[in-house]
Amino acid sequence: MPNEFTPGIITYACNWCAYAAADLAGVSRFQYPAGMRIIRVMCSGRVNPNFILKAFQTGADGVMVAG
Amino acid sequence: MLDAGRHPNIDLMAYSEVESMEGESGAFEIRICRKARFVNEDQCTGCGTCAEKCPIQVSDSFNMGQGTRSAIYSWFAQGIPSTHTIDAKYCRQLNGKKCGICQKVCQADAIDFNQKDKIVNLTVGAVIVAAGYDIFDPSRIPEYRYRDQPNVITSMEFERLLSAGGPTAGHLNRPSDRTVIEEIAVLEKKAKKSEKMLGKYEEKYKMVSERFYRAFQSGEHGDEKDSVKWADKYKAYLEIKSKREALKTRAERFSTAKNLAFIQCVGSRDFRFYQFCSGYCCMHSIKEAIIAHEHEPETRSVIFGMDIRAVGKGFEEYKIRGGNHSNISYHRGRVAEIRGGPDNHPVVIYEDTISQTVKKEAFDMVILATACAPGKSLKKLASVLDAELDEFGFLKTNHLQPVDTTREGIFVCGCAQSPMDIPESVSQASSAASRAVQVLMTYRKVS
Amino acid sequence: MADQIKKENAEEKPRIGVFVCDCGSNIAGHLDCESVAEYASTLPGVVFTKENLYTCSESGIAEIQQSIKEHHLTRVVVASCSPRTHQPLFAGSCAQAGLNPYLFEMVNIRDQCSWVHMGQRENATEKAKNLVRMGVAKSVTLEPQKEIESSLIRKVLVIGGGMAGLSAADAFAAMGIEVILVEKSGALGGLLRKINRLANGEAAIDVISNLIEKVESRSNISVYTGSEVKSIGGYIGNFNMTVSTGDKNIEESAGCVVVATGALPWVPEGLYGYNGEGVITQIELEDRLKTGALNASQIVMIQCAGARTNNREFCSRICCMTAVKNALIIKEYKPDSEIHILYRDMQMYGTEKEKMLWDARGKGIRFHVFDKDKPPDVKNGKVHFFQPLLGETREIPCDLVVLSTPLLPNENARNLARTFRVPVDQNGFFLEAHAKLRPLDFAADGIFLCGSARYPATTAEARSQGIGVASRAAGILFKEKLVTSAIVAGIRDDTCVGCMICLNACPYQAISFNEISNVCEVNVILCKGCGNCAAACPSHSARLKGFMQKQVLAQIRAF
Amino acid sequence: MNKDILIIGAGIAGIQASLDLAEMGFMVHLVEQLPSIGGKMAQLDKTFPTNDCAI
Repeated sequence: MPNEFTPGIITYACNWCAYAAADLAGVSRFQYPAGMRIIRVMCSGRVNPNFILKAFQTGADGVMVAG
Repeated sequence: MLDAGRHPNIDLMAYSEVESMEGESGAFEIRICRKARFVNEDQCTGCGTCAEKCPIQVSDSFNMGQGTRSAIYSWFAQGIPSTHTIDAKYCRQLNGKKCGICQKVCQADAIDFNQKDKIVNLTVGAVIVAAGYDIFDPSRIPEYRYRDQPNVITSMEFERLLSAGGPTAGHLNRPSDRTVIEEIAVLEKKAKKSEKMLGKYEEKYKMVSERFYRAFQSGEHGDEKDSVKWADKYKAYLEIKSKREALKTRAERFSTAKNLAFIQCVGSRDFRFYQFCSGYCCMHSIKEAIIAHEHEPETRSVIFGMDIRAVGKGFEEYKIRGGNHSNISYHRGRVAEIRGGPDNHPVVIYEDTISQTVKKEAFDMVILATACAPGKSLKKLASVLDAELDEFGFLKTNHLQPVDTTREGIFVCGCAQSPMDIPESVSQASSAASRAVQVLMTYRKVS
Repeated sequence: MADQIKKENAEEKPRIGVFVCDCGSNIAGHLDCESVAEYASTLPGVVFTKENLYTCSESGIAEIQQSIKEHHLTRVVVASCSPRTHQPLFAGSCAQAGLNPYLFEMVNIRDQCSWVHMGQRENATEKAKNLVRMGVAKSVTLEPQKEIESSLIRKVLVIGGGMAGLSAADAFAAMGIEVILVEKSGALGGLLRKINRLANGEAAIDVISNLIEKVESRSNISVYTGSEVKSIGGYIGNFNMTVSTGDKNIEESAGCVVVATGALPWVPEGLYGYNGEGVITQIELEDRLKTGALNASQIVMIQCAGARTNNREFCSRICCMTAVKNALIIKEYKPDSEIHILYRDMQMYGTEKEKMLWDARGKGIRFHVFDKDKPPDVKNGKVHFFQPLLGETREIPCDLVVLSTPLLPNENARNLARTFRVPVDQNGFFLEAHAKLRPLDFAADGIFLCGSARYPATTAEARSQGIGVASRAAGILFKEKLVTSAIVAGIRDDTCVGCMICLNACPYQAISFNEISNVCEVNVILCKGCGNCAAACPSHSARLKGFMQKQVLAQIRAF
Repeated sequence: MNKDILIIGAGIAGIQASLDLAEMGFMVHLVEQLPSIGGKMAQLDKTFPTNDCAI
């Protein structure tokens, strides 16, 4: 699959829920594409619009805020 | 849960039982048996490789017998302690057969087949019993045909079906349909094995089985040993295939369960079993109906109950919301009987109190809201602790000291005291903790 | 420790140690840990790398501690599993070796890499390197922090002297905690003073008097009756309040507060012809039973009078039990009286209450169900109601109608909620922190609730909750001092312009405006470290420690 | 006088009692007969009335 586009996605995940959910996905061995990067924050409310723009600027194809 | 596993002041002894107790309030001598897990708790990292490789599959009791787990297992994925346990009843190695695969694959070197039950002796100032309850076995009610009808299940079994981490990953596949799908998988495997075997003959005689069989049937091949064997094998293969196809045609019509009946007071408020009300089951059924509706908006639920007891904070509002938004109707009355219907659709027979006629209705699935039965182990525990049970089988308390048992220094909380829901259990737990501390503080003052 | 921090601050270039965990084959089985470790050693600032079979094992921890000392590491990064489970272990181990625990960073290459990208060894290895790079980049920007400690007043304020409040006060006192008990009315006892008998037949006044006597005899309980809490300030561990006793104001202080203000039966003005004579409420019936003034022999009780309706949806939980209890009492001393109970659902949950219901049926008390949309009608000494079972309207002649009305929150509950800055629900009852798991706590730290102030409760339930609340608060008050995580917000006073956007963004009311310096300030005891203020602050003056702008941006840049 | 406390059963009630006591500074021995703690509540998918996850 060398030509297939695999997007790089930055996810801001709340420590208490979304980050825990990502852990559970791991324990349950749910498979997903490797383009995902999770940045842990203490609350999704911490995510400044700046972080989202910066992520795109740095080359992320998508940004997800999960909380 | 995580907090309890990590707190420095909590010494967690899972897979253990209290064997005996002596002494009195302020200084109880307790003997605890730590059952052998055959896995070293400190070394196991909970990685699960052993469970993946274990060749033995047994019914998964965490999922209420729906689905399977290995003989070496963790109780559930997020379980604490995050260690595995070998089920000695099913493990090949522990039953004298050759295996030991888990030991070979475990990189943490945590498997220890020679582990023995360990006795731990403790001295404690106070005891809190939070031993919970048992789920009533509805097969004791013959007219509900719990064991005979595959799609009549208990609310806890239904709960596991609804769970994303459960045996169906949250899809409401009917148990009867799942059996068929499992059967197809077994037949699929058998067919593959047959094909392999037939392939050997085909290669040897350079002929496809189908042609050979036709020729054999018309008597062309006589009765040489190989021919007879080949023919038998092919015949068996055809049978497997036709069975598989028949099941597959049936499976094409399967869809998730959308038409649900919930039956309240199964074993509760019933003089044959438990005369008390189990308190939480009405809400449990409403919740399950609402979640089922969330999963599949076409779901329709009927809840059959004598009264709908939505007595907690926000419960009545929740019940009304369920009726308005989740397609739930509440039907007053006790269900007389559940019978089998076509395509494994259980038929509920009940009296319509408004039209005063007996009605029959078929559902995809029937969910039995089972009673909160006093725990079997509670009786044993009560005798070990020398505390009295009440007339219902729970630990006896007094309404002004709602968590004090009849034995000084021993307290009770949760469903070991009487049926109750989660918030009540939680506040009672705090209450029991508070009473235990009060006892310890009195002694401290004296000494 | 202080020297260590100084030394770390003095250093310009951080010395980073990276530990890559194989987790047996859990990580190493699906990605190339060796090359991840090798890659880590090329990252700027990294002076030491090590691959371990299990970093969390005793030997793994010992290796971290040893290399902190040997290689003078000023940052430690562990690439292994989830910080939710293992951060405390690793950070604690760093602290033991003399490294500030807040200079530790964790990278999750198991739960979020090896386990979810099985069979993609190259991609997973690449991602793991990437994650390590992001972690190392963040670690460079980390700063040492000190955990926040504050003092405690080992005393508790209990508001409300009914069954719940008295039980709480008594339990606190028995645990050696000093109690200030404030009751609004002139006497302790609450609603039980108005009740005739409890469900088990005991006289309510005897039960409550015994408890009052016990509370009043305790030397470590100060009782203020006819008093109210006028104002309250401070926070967990250090509340201070003004108690008005009518003629004077008393200044008090406490570490925790318990709200046990109870509830009152609704007076059904205008409903079912309520007049306090021929049509009365259950509480008025209790009074007649108590004084022996009941002279009716044909009684109809109507349940859900003013409850479970469109404008008051909730079920008041205890009124069915009250009705059955009173019906049984009447039957006991006037066996020939005829009692009918009109109900919608008999809420006799649990063991004892259900048994009462069976007993009542056995003793000839009649129960009739009615529909919410077709309520009974009380007219000229008769009750008419539609019986769905028979499909016809029935009438029962009677000489007394008793309405079972719901318990409503005390009228001053809303004022009190404002004073304490705690929420109430749509019915005016106090709202707990979590309906299931924290029924006795408020979301605000150090404030608790119990009894009918939360939701209608039976005597036994109020008693149990009162005792239980003592254990919740004692969990705080038994500590030497309050220690909270250093992951809290701070506001730079040199750049803050005092716009107060953060005030509204903070869900914990931890931020206040300082009118002298014209800047916003964070109360670190109240702060839960969510960082909403940091996201909202237009001048980047509000910052969340451990998740500062530069720290998160460093992670993004390394993406 | 012994200040330790034994709790039998690690469902929601047992866990809550343990945490309360542990927070108050008492040593708790929490005994559970199954391999993991959590009790019946761990088997629940969601809880009413808030429909939160049970675990």
